[in-house]
Amino acid sequence: MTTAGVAPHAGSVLAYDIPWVDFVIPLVVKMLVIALLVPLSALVLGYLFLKLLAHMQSRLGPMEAGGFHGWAQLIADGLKFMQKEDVIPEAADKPAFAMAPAFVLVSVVLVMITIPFGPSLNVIDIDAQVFMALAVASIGTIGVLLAGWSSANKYSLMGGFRAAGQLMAYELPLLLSIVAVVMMAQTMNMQGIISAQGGFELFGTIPIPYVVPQFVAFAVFIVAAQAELSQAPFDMPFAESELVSGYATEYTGFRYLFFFIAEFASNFTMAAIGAVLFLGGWWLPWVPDGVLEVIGPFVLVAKILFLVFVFLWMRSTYPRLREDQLQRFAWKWLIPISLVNIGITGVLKVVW
Amino acid sequence: MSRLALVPEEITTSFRDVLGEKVESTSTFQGQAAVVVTPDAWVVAFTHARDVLACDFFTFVSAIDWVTDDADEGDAVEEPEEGAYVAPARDLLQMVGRVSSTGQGHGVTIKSNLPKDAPVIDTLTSVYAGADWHEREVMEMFGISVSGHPHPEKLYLTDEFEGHPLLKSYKLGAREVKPWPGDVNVEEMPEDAPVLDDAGNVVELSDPEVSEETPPEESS
Amino acid sequence: MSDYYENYLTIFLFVLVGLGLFGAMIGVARLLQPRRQTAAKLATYECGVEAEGDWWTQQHVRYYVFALLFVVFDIEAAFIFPWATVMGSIADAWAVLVEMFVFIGILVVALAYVMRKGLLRWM
Amino acid sequence: MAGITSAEVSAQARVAAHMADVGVAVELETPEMTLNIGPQHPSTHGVFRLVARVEGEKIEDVEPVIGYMHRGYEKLCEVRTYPQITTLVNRIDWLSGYANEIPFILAAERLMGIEAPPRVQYIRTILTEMARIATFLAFLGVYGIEIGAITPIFHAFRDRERVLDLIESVTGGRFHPNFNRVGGLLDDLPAGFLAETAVAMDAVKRVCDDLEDLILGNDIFRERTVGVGVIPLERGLACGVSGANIRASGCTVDIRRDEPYLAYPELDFDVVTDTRGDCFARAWCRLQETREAVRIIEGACKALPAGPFMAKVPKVIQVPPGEVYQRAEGPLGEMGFYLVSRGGRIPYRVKIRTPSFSNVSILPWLLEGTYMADLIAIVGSLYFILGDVDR
Repeated sequence: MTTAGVAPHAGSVLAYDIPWVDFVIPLVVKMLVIALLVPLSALVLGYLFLKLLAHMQSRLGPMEAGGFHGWAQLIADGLKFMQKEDVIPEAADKPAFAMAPAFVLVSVVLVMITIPFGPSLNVIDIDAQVFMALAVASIGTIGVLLAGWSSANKYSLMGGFRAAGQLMAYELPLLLSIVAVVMMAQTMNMQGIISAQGGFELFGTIPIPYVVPQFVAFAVFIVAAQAELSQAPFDMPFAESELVSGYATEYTGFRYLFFFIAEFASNFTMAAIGAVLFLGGWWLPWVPDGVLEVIGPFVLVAKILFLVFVFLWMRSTYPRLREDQLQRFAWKWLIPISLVNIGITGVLKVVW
Repeated sequence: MSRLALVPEEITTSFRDVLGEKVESTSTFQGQAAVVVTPDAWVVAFTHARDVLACDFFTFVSAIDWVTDDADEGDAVEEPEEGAYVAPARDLLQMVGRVSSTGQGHGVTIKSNLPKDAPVIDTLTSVYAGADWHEREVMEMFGISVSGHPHPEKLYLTDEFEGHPLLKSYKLGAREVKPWPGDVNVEEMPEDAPVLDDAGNVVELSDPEVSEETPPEESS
Repeated sequence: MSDYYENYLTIFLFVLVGLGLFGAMIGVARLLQPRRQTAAKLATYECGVEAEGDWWTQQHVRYYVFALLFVVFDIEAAFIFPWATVMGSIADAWAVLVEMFVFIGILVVALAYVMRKGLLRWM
Repeated sequence: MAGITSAEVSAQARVAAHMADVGVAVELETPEMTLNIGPQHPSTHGVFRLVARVEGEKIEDVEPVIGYMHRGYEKLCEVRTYPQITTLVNRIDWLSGYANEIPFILAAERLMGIEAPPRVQYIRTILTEMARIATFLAFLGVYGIEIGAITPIFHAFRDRERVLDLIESVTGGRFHPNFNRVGGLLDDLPAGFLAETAVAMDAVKRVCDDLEDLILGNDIFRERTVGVGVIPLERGLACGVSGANIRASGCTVDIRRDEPYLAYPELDFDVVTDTRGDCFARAWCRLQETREAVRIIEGACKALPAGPFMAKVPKVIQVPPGEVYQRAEGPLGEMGFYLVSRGGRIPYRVKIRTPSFSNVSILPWLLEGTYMADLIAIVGSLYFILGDVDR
């Protein structure tokens, strides 16, 4: 590895030009980290989900696997799923059925790389970063629709359509609530938004993240994110009591598990986007940059876990909306509210 | 009984007044009004119960398969007491329906005797919508055809099922193979204790009621 | 290599990471799982009875209506984002703001019209 | 087209075009689809199947298919002695096994002319109401799940367990007590039962408040259930719908008050009614009836008389000839036995009138023209037990 950065003896112009130290090695490391982070975040959040819900429901949740409070429960579940037979129904569109979970997973991976974990810890750093995060998050919708359609099952199809309708309807309030943040920060780059929040000071003295001035946008974001994640009260696509298991009805084994990995990992990424845009990401007030360089990732994860807690709290509390009520809520309330919020933000921005 | 409940005698009288000859018999056994009407007055009787006697609540419709044997005929002759219960003395299928009044609290049992060969009764679905499923059950369980029923399909049993299980002539297969061992437990009275063979099976049953239900063997 | 292409190359490579992750996990699972497929197992699930009729039916037209609405508003969002990024740095701030208000206003009127027409009624 | 002029045709076309203009969203033709819901479905309470013909999301008609659990109890009753039959009737509605025994035992006692001692009447009342609480708490939890709220069921089941423990402490069985005998009970109450009951009833009262907050007070729950699946009183009665289902539609019938049995005439309770007749009203009535049941149990525990737990009955139960219809207010509605005896130890015919059978039979009518999204809310709110439907 020590000689990797130089390699002049290769004699080739191409080999000489490849920026090993600057680009390739960090990239490989990042790829490995992200490849681990996706299943790891799903494991941690899945475990939190089990335990939090259990305690909110006056029970203990997993207690046996691994000894201490059932910490290994999800690992055991994963191993179990690995040994399950992968059944593709006769009537299914087999290639589409087989590849649908991959779309969902790729979508999660791509959202994951847009998140900055520290002042200099980011995989990519592009101008339209927020925009990209939202764009690649939509790839998951395609996977879900594909899964619902290719299963050749009525429940799956209905689940897939419900999911598509819902994800479309709540994509808009999500986008519009983020527009308000972008207007304040004047940039779509996530690092830029974080540093803008560091520089945003109330009365010129108290630095505050955007959650305070943009609390309307934040509320819309939380609700819309909950819907994007298909969690109660917006869990129509899965609606166990109606559609059995929604678009994942025909899935078995590890392919089925991918939907869950993706579900929890996107919980993580969605909370991360929220944490970056509204809670200041890795940034903490009055803490020097050098320290943040070290503790940044932990600060971000703490903020993410807080938002995840909010998501799970909502999930365990509310019953499910009906499909029409869901659409009505998005189109008649969330979208107008976020449009008005953009207007007010614009006026204030200009007046200030 | 609460509020404005009609006494059983009022109910039976009301039926006699309206249906006249069509009422075969009435009874107020156990404080429950029961009228037996001819099959052609079946629907009329229920309409009367609903419209005049305010019996708005449909309880059930079912049937009873009456099979007489020597013991029963003897009983029937012995006690013709006033107000006593008298079981039908001949083989017949009897439709039983019960409706009651939620407002006043009384109820009435309406019956109709049908012959065992080709039993037919009119549907009640036009009077009480809830009769639908009950009549389907009667059709498959007793083989009584309900004329005018909107969906005369089987309710519980599969389409391939043959026979009408609730008829007394339909023997319970499990009892054919082996008499119900539970019968032994209650036979503790010395005078009619059963004789058991070495395997613990009942060799001879002294009670005619029981032997009717669990015939030791029958060539089929 | 410029920074710009580096970033997009990275994105492309991470698509491969996602697919690789998927492939690797499915691959490992394939080594471990049994494969004994029977006709009953491969049948379509419909609550334990044989599936009736064709699963592939037309879905209700309202999905199309909502999809159209979505496209309209999504394009709106695509316009708003760049505007939001630069609005503060343009000299004539009020004009910029009013222009966007007109744009959003047209869409809001359209939304109100659609709502009035009953298109947002699901049933 | 022979008799129609071209002017009429164009007029029709104009009308059609206008209709299309004003009502785009209302109905464009979508082909019908037949959807099986059940027998293996998470929310059918057992093996139950609904064959729904749906157009878009609108239900054209729905046919309930029952009989998956038909166990032929009426036939089996004809070959069993009276004490053996309680074992069967326990299993009709498995959530409230004890409450099922009551009408059968009462029918047998009535024909035999036996009156159970007062203490027995009180104990039977207490246990029946406990079965009612257990059933209703299960309903409130499960209905929450069906509407999509995953938390209430655990709270409901936690305290339901206390009630089941009490039933078990008396009878030895949680679901199938088989505790009644003709003329009395198998045994007296165990020591300390009354004190434990008081504690459990407080817990039930608390969980009722919790459930009211969590489910009935929730806006989304109201949105999903208010005005959905309305059963008009007249139709409901004609179909034989009973219990909380019909009381929610404005009927004030309650057999415990109208045709008193057990110790009910001496106890203080209110008949819960509502006039709205929708899914919400049915759930609300069940919640209130849970509270009333607690009241009955507390009153009965206070007034519990001393005395024997068995009347003087012959060693071999022989029922004299007769026919009687004995009904009781079960948790699910009117549970009745039409008992025909020709003398002897075995009934001649037992017609079991179960509440769920009639309650389910209104489904085709009730679901016609509703939307798929409401189907589960409506089916769940009727609250039937498949054992009770199929017998």
